[in-house]
Amino acid sequence: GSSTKSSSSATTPGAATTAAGATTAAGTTTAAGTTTAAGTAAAGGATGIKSGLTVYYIPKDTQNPYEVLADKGGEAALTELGGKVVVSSGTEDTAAAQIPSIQAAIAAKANAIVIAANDPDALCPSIAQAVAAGIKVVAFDSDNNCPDHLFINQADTATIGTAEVDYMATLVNSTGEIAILSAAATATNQNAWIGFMKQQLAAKYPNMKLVDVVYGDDDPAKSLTALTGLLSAHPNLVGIISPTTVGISTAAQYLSTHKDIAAKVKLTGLGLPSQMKPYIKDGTVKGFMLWNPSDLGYLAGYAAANLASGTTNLKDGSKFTAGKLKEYTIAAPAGATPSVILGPPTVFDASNIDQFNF
Amino acid sequence: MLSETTPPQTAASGAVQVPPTRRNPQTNESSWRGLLRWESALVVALAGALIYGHRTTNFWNATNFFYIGLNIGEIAIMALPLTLIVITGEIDLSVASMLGLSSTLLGYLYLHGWPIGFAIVAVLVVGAIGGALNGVLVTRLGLPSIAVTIGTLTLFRGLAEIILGAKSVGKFPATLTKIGVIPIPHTQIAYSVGCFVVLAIIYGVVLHAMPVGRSIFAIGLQPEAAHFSGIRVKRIKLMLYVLSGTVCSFAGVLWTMRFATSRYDAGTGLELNVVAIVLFGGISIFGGRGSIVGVVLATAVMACIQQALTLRNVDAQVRNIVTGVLLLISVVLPNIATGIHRLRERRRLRNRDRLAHRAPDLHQPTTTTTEGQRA
Amino acid sequence: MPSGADDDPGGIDVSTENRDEPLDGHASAAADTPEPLLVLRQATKSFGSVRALEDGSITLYPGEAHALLGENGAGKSTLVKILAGVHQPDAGELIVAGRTLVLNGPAASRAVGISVIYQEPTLFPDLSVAENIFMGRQPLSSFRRIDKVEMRRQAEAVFRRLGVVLDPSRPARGLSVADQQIVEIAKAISFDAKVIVMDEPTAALTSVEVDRLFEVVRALQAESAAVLFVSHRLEEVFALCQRMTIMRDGRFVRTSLIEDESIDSIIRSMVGRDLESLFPKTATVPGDVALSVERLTREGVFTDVSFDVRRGEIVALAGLVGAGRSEIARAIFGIDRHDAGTVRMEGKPLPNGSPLAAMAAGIGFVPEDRRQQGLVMDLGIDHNVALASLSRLSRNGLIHRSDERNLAIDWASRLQLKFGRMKNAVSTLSGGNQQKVVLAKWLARHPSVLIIDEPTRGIDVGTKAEVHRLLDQLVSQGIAVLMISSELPEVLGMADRVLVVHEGRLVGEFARKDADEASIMRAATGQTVGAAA
Amino acid sequence: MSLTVAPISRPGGVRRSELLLRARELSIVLALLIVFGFTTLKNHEFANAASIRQLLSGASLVALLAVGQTLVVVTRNVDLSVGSVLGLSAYLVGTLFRAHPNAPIALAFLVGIGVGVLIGAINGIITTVTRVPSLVVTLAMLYIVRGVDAEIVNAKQIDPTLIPHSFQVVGYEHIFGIPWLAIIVTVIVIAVGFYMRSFRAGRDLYAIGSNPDAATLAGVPSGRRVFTAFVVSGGLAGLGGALFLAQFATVNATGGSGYELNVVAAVVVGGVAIFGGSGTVFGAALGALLLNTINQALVAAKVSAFWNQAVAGALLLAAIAFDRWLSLRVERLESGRGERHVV
Ligand SMILES: Nc1ncnc2c1ncn2[C@@H]1O[C@H](COP(=O)(O)OP(=O)(O)OP(=O)(O)O)[C@@H](O)[C@H]1O
Ligand SMILES: Nc1ncnc2c1ncn2[C@@H]1O[C@H](COP(=O)(O)OP(=O)(O)OP(=O)(O)O)[C@@H](O)[C@H]1O
Ligand SMILES: [Mg+2]
Ligand SMILES: [Mg+2]
Repeated sequence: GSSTKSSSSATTPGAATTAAGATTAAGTTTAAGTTTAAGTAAAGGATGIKSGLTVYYIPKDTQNPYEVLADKGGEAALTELGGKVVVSSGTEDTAAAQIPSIQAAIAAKANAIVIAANDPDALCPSIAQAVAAGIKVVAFDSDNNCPDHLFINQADTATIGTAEVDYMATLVNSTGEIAILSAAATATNQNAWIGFMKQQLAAKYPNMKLVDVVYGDDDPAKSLTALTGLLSAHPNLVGIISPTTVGISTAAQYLSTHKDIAAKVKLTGLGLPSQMKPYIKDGTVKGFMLWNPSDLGYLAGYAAANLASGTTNLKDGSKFTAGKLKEYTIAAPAGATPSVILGPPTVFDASNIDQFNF
Repeated sequence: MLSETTPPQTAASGAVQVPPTRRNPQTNESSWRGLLRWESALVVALAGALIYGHRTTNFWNATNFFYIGLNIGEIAIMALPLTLIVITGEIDLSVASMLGLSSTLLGYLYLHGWPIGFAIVAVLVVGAIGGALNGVLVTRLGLPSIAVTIGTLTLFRGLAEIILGAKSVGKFPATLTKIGVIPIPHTQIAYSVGCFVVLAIIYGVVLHAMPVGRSIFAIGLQPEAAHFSGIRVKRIKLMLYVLSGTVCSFAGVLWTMRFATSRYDAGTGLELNVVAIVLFGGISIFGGRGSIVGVVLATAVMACIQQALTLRNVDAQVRNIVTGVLLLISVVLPNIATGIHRLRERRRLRNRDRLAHRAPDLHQPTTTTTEGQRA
Repeated sequence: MPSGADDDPGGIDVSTENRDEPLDGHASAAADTPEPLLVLRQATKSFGSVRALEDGSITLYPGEAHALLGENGAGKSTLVKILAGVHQPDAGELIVAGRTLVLNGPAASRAVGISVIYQEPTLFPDLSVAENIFMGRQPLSSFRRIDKVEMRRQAEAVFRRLGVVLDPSRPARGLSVADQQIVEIAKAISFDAKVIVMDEPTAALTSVEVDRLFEVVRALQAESAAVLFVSHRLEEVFALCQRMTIMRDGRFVRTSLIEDESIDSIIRSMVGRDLESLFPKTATVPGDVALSVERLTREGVFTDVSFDVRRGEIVALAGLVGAGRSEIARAIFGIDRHDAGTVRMEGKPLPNGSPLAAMAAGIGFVPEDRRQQGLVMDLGIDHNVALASLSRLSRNGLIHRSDERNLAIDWASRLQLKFGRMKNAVSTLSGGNQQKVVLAKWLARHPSVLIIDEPTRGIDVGTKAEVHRLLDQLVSQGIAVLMISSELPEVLGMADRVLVVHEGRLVGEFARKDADEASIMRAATGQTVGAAA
Repeated sequence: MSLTVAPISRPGGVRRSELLLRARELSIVLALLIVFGFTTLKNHEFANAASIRQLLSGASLVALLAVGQTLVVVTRNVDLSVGSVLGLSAYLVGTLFRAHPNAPIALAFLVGIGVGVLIGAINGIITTVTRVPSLVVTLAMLYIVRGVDAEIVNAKQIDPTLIPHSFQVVGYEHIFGIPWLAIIVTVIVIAVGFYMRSFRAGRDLYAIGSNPDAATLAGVPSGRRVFTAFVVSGGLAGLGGALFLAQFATVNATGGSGYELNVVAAVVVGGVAIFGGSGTVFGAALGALLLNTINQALVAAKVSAFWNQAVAGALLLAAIAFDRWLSLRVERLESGRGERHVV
């Protein structure tokens, strides 16, 4: 697809995929790697968890480093619980490419599915079938609008939005034109965050003006075009927030090579430490945010296992312990998707960047 | 000169007189015999795919076949009109964009309170118009279809993007969205597959048993001769493009139903899969050769292999390779014989040369010759 | 002969890399005891079932102009293409300057000093005229760069030599057939070849240009090159050549000195029997007007053409290649639109540019080029015969296969078609039989008017007579036939009336009795303005 | 003997037709100026050095691939595998640096080009020997190469940290205000353009595309030339991969996917006849520049990004329609007897 999937949770749902034709004739390419628990029930962690559980991890696509980290987390969790993880998805992050994986899970009578939906609605029919087949469904990374599932929220959507604006404010001392370099125009989570950013700006920063939102489709080339267009369109830009790893890394790369612009324009957003390290080091970027993707996968794994073992449920306030991450409480306000929040996002800057390797 | 006494392929070649993609290089009856041979090859391939599937857990059961159908449905449907277009020697790369456009439009109209029924009709009409645009540009202005449809590929997708932008429309009436996910009652056949089968039969009859079908083959083989026989070449091509547009937007409706949502990027990139299936089905890219049966078989083979590989948790990447290799084999195999024959011919000449004490410069004819013909 | 020997290797070793400096046959000119420059012995060539060449033999001596004569389809062009390296003979040997060799490509042929003018122009529409002439042999300057100025200069020089004005830097696209032919000739003489083969080079030339060409040929002879001259125009042959070789049905008949021959003797051995038996025209009484053409005009192609064709008569359109006869026919049938005038069938005007309407009105059209226009070469015989009658052959929308087969079988037997199986692609048939299939396709529609363009082009003698007999039957059944032919004997033999086209205008009309070769030619070349129709 | 009008040269007509042909490139330049001028009016920043530099380097990659594509298209073929090739070569160059962090830059480029040449050769062999239409062959290669790429990449990616600065410099540095990328590509465009104009092998390509049969009769080694065209196209795509890496310093399994259509679009907009015989690499490069300029103009002119595709598509159609019109005009001018049967 035209969108380069080195992206984080920012990965575009059903990112515009051009005729590169990475999908196969079935329109659905699906990959899978299997890891069986080293020690089975013996290693069994939490109490009451059935052993030998099979959990299907269905990331947005199999080429997404961020997702791979999350899957690894999940494998770690299930290994502790004596179950196994099957990772299965496409090379494109389109809903169409994920459906066969859901079907495969149903066919394989999996106990649970942990899915990062490429499209909030498109997967619901298939997910409904899975639920009907008695499979517990856990959503992570980006949520879907389907009923009967638990959403593992990497960090409270509002928090991310506001936190990024606040951070930008500190960089530009709350004044000047800022812009957003997003992934695809259709990215649900992106748009959700941007929504909160706008609220926060309106509420707290009268002197900061959001002048433009441009889309790089998580493709370095497109992101760069969008970015440069942005720069020439808004000469007095002082800050760019890019809540997607492709966007922020491309922007950082450009700024680090155009010091004159870097001097005027501050950059922050969501990024992978591994990618951003050099720009933190050379001062192009002062700081950015993310959460630990493998923890996300790990938590999702425990949640799935507990749901599948009936040791917890989707009711508001029901609890479960997630191994090294201690105990979580499910929040299910009426009408909203039951969810747990991993925790506040980590801010990475010169002080701590070296401690992270994802 | 050449054009008078020899067919251009011959002209280009010092060695053998065989047009490329001729299924059976040795005899000229190829067009029929060779084709049959190709379809039987596909049957074998299908058997292989099924056996492979059979040795895969959870493959050989009704639900799975329902799934297989579900996943391939829209692509299969779009392959049918494209088949006819390719047989006339043209091509339509805008199919997937048309699918996206109609899905988008359907969502948009529904969002703006149109009754779904009307919305669908409107979408089909737009599909026809889009197809007509392709058709007019190709037949009336005489532009090369590959360039035109690359243009409309971008244009249609762009229009879709303008219509819905970032939005994605869901919440379609459940009665309809069910169609996308449940089989036809008392069967394990997806509705889209049902439509495909019906359409395939219609197309099969039209192409192989009706005068217009015969005309389509004639056009693909020799447009000028067709014209001289009173066949309305342009009219028929235009018709086919309109048909393609309509059918693709219908596929778009099904797609929307299956995903219960409509977005501008629906089905992006599928055009290559559709083309791949058509070519794999034994349709000559130069037109004039192929059959609906072949395309139907090719669809089945692709679908089964893909699903089996999925169930077997084979890497997604491998699946691309499989598609590519299948495609390549499907066109290279029939031509290998030709290639070898030509090489042998050349070697023969070279030897005769040695006797004649001179190392000449050997020319291999260019592949472009007949591509030119279709130009 | 030493002198001949020592310049041969030069030529023999030339490979395409330096094919632009071909060996010169000059030295051998000095040799008084001439040694054959080129010998082709018993070459045979068949295409599928068509035996194009049974025994192609010819010997060329330095400094001679040698005519190659034979009917359409006698195998002349095939022989030419063997010398050109386009076709490889199935058997037989080729000796150039004492060396047996195999020409496995045009370049190889050129490398040994053979240059060929093909029967029809082979140009690159997108490239400039100069480049068309020098393709693959462009003059080079430093670093093997193409020297455009020099190329232009040389091109102009060649044109001057031919006495024509043509801008070398214009693209070849849009050149008239005549100009295309000129470029072909320029191509052939642009490097001093030892053997120059010309396959009907004069077909589209004006008399002035022809004279110039002859001068050039004589000049080449003086440089002791050999010229092989293929032409249907015997007077040209007598004007230019010293020796001649006659072919019939792909076979070598004889080689002789021009002075030992007369037109009759040549024709007799070309045709293998007396002309009369070739054209079995029985007199018929023309009925009422079937097709009438009124002031038909197509801008720049033909102007103000009016004539009638009556039931039971054969009207021939005579004229030179490029005169626009085919265009007139195409316009009548509706392939091309016409800009002015009307076409009437039984008095009813036909819509402009609609073959379907013309067919519905009862016109059948056997086009000039059967391989491109007449037949779908890769479809079976039955499908081709049925192609124009599909609607009649289908019951409630579906083609009725058995009807289709029967139709084809029926006509195949009526026309004594020689074929393997009905399903065989027509490309496997001989030229003549292909032509019969085209005829069958139209006769199956029982047309009241049959337009037939070049009915016997590339058809061998036997079949040719059959076709003529067939035409005769048709008219006796009251069908009106409009025939276009570049072969005067055919025109004279078959036509009840001859209309002569010159540069898109009707310049003369001759009744069968007072139509003769000389007068028609004069009209065709615009020398007299006959009673314009 | 015949009376077809004695050939007369029409210098006037000729000059006009030649002008019309030139008009192809001119019209693109014109379009460029219009887009540029219009956008600058709306937003003066669009004309500043940095922005212009970005216009150039932004178009460079597609322009580079368009050069190779032109060679192929001129011979009546097409190469759809360029996008995948670019991706693969970019990643392999990256892995080279991962393995040997201080590998010489030259080697990096060689690796990139080598990968491309290899795949180009495969395309060329299959197309010329089996005479399978290149559209199909390269479509298949598009899948295969992309798949192989993904297999190799296997969810890893090349990070900027791995790319030596000296290499990245090529991606963004500029001398006299002109980006290196643009310079490299321009040099290649001029070189190839010159070769296509003034060398026999170059002219052969046009001959093959213009009339394959005549080409064979003229002794043009068609097979060899077509093969070479594919090799060059592949090689340039490979080089493009290296430059891609230099420019973005990061690449993963999907790098360069979708380029093929942009490239073909650029070539078509650039006035290269899709059925061969005519068109220049200059036109193709200009086409690439025009498309990129339009994309950036839309952003700079604050037109919603949603319009990009539609505009590009419409432009593409306009371009080919214009071409058609142009060639018809030329034919009219040149033809003594009006329009001949146009295939
Ligand atoms: N490539 C081919 N395939 C099949 N038949 C062919 C081919 N080329 C020539 N023939 C047949 O071979 C016979 C000789 O053809 P050829 O062109 O040599 O005749 P010709 O003497 O040149 O006739 P003309 O005077 O009309 O040019 C004809 O019957 C022709 O139809
Ligand atoms: N001066 C010219 N300019 C452009 N095209 C020409 C010219 N002369 C002839 N042609 C074309 O060359 C072809 C052969 O000429 P045409 O068929 O019109 O004449 P004809 O009398 O039918 O000769 P033929 O014996 O070839 O049938 C036709 O397509 C005609 O349009
Ligand atoms: Mg001949
Ligand atoms: Mg004619």
